[in-house]
Amino acid sequence: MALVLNEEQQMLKTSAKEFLAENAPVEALRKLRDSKDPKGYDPALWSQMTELGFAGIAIPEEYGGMGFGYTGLGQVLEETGRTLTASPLISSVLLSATLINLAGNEHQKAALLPAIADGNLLVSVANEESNAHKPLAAETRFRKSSKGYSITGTKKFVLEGGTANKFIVSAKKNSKSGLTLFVVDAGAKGVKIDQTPMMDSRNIVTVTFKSVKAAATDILGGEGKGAAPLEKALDIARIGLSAEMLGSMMEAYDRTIAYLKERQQFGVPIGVFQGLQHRAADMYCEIENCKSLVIKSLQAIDSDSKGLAVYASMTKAKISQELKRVTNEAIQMYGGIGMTDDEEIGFFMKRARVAQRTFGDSNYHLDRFATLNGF
Amino acid sequence: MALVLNEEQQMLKTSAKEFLAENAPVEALRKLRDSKDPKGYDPALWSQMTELGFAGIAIPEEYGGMGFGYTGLGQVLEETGRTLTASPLISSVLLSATLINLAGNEHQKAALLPAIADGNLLVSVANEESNAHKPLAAETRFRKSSKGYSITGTKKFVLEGGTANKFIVSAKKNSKSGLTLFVVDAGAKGVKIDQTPMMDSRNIVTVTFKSVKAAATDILGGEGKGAAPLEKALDIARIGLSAEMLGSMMEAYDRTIAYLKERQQFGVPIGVFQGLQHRAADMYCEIENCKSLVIKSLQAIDSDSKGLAVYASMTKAKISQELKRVTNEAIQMYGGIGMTDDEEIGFFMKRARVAQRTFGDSNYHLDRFATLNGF
Amino acid sequence: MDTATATDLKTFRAETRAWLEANYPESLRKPVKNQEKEVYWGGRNPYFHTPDTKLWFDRMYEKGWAVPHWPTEYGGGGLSKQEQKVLREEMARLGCRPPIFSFGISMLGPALLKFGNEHQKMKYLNEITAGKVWWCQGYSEPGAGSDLAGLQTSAEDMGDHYLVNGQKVWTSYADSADMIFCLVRTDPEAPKHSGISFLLIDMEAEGVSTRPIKLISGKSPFCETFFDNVKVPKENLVGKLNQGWTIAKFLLTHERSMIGGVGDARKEVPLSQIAIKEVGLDDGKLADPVLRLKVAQWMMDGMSFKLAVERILDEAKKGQQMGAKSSYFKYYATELNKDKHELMMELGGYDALKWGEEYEGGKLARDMCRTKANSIEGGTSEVQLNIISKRILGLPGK
Amino acid sequence: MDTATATDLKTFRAETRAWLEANYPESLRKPVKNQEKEVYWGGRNPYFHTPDTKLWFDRMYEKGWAVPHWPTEYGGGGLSKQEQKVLREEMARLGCRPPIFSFGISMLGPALLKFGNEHQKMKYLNEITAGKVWWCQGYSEPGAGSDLAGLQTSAEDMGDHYLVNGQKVWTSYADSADMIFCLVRTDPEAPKHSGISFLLIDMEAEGVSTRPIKLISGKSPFCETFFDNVKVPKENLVGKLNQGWTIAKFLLTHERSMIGGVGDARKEVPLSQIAIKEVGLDDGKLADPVLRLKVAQWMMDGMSFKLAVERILDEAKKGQQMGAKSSYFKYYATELNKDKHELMMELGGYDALKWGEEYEGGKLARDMCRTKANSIEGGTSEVQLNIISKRILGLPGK
Repeated sequence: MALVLNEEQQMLKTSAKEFLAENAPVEALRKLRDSKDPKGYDPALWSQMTELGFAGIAIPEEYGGMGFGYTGLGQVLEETGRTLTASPLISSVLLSATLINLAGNEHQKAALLPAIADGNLLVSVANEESNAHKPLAAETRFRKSSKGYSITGTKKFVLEGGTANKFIVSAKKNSKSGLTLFVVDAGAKGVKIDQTPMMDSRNIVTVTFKSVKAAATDILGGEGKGAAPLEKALDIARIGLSAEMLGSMMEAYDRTIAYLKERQQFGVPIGVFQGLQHRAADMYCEIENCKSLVIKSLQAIDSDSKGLAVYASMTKAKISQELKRVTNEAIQMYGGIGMTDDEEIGFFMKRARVAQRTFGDSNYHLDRFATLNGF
Repeated sequence: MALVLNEEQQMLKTSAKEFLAENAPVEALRKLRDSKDPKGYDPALWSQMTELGFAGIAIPEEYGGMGFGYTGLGQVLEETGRTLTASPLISSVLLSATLINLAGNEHQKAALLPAIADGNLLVSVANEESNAHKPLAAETRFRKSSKGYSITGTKKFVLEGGTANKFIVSAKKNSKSGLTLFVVDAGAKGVKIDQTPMMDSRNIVTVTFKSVKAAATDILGGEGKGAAPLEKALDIARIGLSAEMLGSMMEAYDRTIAYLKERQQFGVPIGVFQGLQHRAADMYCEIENCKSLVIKSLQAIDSDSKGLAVYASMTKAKISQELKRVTNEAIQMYGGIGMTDDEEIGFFMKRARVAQRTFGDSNYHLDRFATLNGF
Repeated sequence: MDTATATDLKTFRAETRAWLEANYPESLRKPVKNQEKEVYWGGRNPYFHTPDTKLWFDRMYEKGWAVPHWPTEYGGGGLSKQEQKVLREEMARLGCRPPIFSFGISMLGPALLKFGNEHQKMKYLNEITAGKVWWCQGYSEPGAGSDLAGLQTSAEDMGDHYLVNGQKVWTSYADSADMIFCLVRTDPEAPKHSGISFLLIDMEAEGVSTRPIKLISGKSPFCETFFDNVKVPKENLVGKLNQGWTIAKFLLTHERSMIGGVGDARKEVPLSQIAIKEVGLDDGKLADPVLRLKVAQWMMDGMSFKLAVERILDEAKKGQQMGAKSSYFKYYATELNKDKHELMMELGGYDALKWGEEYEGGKLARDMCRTKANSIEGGTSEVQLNIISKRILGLPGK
Repeated sequence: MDTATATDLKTFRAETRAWLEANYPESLRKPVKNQEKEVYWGGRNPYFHTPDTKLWFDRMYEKGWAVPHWPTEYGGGGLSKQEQKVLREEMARLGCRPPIFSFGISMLGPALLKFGNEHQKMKYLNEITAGKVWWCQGYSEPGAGSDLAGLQTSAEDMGDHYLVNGQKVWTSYADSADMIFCLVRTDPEAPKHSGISFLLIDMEAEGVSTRPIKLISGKSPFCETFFDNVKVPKENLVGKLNQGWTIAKFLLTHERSMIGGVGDARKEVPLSQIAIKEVGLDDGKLADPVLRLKVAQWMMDGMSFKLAVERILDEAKKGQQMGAKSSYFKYYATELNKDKHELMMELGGYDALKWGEEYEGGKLARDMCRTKANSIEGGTSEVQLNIISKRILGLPGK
């Protein structure tokens, strides 16, 4: 497949770009942060976004979505990366809806996906437990009795967890059994949410499940059969998040290049200095590489490529490395002004650090890439 | 201890510098190479060097040496690195004499060390067997009978092996037993030497031992007890070789800086370009770091520091990394001229690649450094 | 070599130890939690965290040890280098806190000692040693970052006074300080390095105002400082008119080696220990194989730099010139520190992303953000590399 | 879009396949071992490795396919882009060797087609397609490396001829070539880019001599070429007088994308396979943990670059300008290739340090040495970064 957007995807990108530039510039994130609103996103904005169909792009038409696929969703995510727009897109649409679509039965899909697509239902995956990304290492346990299931455990780093209506919780029967995924109401008895502010001002929480009840019909994909769909959904989410990160990277880079042309030192714009030029030019090359990884990987999702895991790890690893570099270079090249909170460039670095780590950082994925390649 | 040379060491360094500049400039290595002399060094030069006492610097006075220690020997090695002087200093003096001094009994030391110190006896350690550095993984086996020992196996990457009078061969009785070190005559029956040209034009060979006879008195350090002294001797050799590499690094760097001032492009010396300046300045910093590692590590040998292994791995790893970088940058900054055989800078890169790998490359030592530090 | 004999020094050490034991307040014999609050900063409106903080400062001042290395006529201790070293060692032995922290001591003092007139030295140095005035520094301006000499704040000669107009930025604690030492342009016609003077300005003077700067890491001690038709007495000029650049360069080199943070790393917990604690071992190796190698590489780089500083200081003792090596220290130390904080973030996992409380220090994410300024303040990394290129390597300029 | 319809192309493909099957000699249906020897290079003293090498060239030339993309009046095949693609695919299918390798085709031809007069095109292009003349390139000079426009070789107008004096360097195969296309200075007074012309010189002319250059990797096809009062007919000027720089820039951009070696990586054995073979696995992971990560990182970088080339070519098909992106390709591809050869050395262990025979290729150490020139020849990496800075990023010059 040619590594270019089709017209539909291009239109989606353009409309997202225009909408977000108008309605959710970086300044909006600053206001959100300064208001200390624990939601971490703006519901009014979210409802505008869902009206434009953003929440349903990758959800099949039969379940109320647009069925445009992940390459389309990736374009919207990339644009939200440019504006650092906080929204439930990553947690509810990219990860949770994907997981439901992969693992859910007909009834579950029909019940949940249309509500996610129209933006009213927010679902969040509660999976991580340790301080590092270990997607299949749940210590959360469930017990099964004649009355149903009872889940106990603590989940960390639950994205948009403070505003989710439902959680998809991973748990095991015992240390040797496979992963089981339960859909649980956020308001269910025994669910407790702890929120601390994060450096990107988003809403990421710890959720404790204490003997939370669930029925057999709440299981996604069958008892002990959650690992495969979860890994695949995570790979898709890694790629989608990489699209967002690519947007941030390009925006931080573009702003830096503009600054190099504008900022005067020693009587000349600092962009004349070859020491800075060569670093900027080398970053240009890596950004071109990253763009290609993202579009190829998005297409790999839509074409159901067998290489999905390799693409996901390669993309997430390299995007994380380069986003770190670009945001750090941005602050260094901005100099003292880049250090001030008044200047927006710092927001990109802060979001970058969280995104780098979400769904596995570059260390994790470099190692995984080698393993997937058999060495 | 202050990280500076004492007067004795400083004098040794100055005299080595003057002698080598006069008698063994890089041009001498070119002649040696072009003559295709398989010895890989100049015996006449070696005898001048031994007359100056270079071969006995680190050998105790009681065994005919000067007893100046390794910090002293390191200064001479550093200067041979500047001139790329090929000689048996590394193999016979730095590694073999050290190993004999560490593992030998009184009789062996008295018999061998004075002859090494006066330069007439050349000893080489035949230890490596696989393609990578695995110092304790000998597959060479010995059998023991009433008539003595019989050694069979093949040793790779034996430094200066083509001209050695004796080998120190490592062998095991069986796969579970400890390493035993034998001193064997190079002319003994069953010893076969294969030499292929190496990229640094030195004499590094494969030696096959086929049922080579040895007596109990030829064992250094007792049967099965060779590993500890071998590892320590190797650590000392890693540091000594790092001193040589430091000399090469500084010389390649100095020449490059001089070239940046001299070479005109676009009507100015290329050293005005900030892109090159910043790379040159960053290398300056790393070279300062490397200098400190070398002197500290040499002093660690002389003070019998417990941290010897950590110092050795840290020094060999970092010197190998930086020497690679400096020699590569040298050629890039010289441009087309650096690519020609007429220009001497390429000789530094070729010697660097061999030295980088000798006694373990940066990959090996970075890993070992982590292991030695318990993680 | 100082002239004190070994015996004299031994006596001095014994006396010092005894005096400190007797005079260092019991209540201060515990670690400092908040440097900014618990240490005395001096000033017209002094703040002492506890009565013992005041007691400790008063005793040290009386002894001449508030600033032990300055001459006694300026309220200093007049100690020899060897005696200073003994005092430092004995204070460290007992864990003594510094009696005062002051930019007057570390930054203004050296300039006054070298360039000030006798009147200025008597007045200002004595005020500083007595802890009576809090000084801040006014160099940078919004338009001029690395190009310090491009500064625009003007001091116009009005006959009996200078009239100062302009804006400074990155003036630490300007909102608490009593006085500011400033670079101002006194000759707008001269080539830019030649028209600058070094001026002392009272922060209470009419027309001086400040505004705090919030950083990406949160609140900060930095301010913007504005001068709007501020009258400054002519006697407040330090050194000759238009000689300010010479004084500034002298102080910048001084400052650079301080920001380099040389030697700070010694007391720290090895990064490998933090890594083991945070990430854990798997079969004896750090559970994350990529982080393992990054940590190992950082430790090697860090140890080699630490040894380089040690070596170069040893060489300096033997008489070799340090010269522009302070630029190497500043560059390498700050880059190392930034890398270290990035690594700490990687080791710290999800928890490291928490944004904690402002102004406390010690929070990983905020600290990491703050370290980004290391390679900007006190001369950017790029400026240091330029200095190394030109002054150490002798590479040609344009 | 070319005008050929799908049906036409289908017919063309069938005919091409049949023709190649019938005409490609059996004896050549095996891999090339030594490209330099086994492929025909053309020239006044032609060398054919085997009779079938000649047969293959003759058949292809007769068919017009020695240079299928040139117009038929110059001995080319006059094929449309789509037909060229079909021919390439069908040749690849059968493993056909190129009938001829010639700098005349790849480097001089494009310049003549764009800037040559009709006489020059008729004469030289027809000679090239017929394999009658071996051309080499004379751009670089010892004094001018990256500063190509600083060249000094002069061509003085003597009325009926030019008198050429000077020295060229890096002229590949100058010792075998019949003709050289050169940049020469025709106006020493003009600004340096404006006084240069593009001249064709016969290597057999009196006063031309060559000397081979030995590289750090061993023997090489490069020579120094000397011009000592060489008379050159005025009709050998290509384009207008003093227009040489325009022609050179046109050709350099062309050359850059070739040296970038775009696409070469596709056929290669993955580095991980080489790593596994050379270093071995330990518990499923490469036995050297540091190399493991270096190999993984290189593969990621390499794959991302391969995809970037693919994407940018796809975009170009949709009409987006490639522009200065050839500088990115050249820069990144050559840096990747150097890194790869360093990694191959690391993977290859002690054996990789062997120096093997000269001029054979395939020896790790010599190949590694040779790759060091990748980032120098055809415009250094620094020059490419400058071009990206200025022409893509729009950063200001001095």
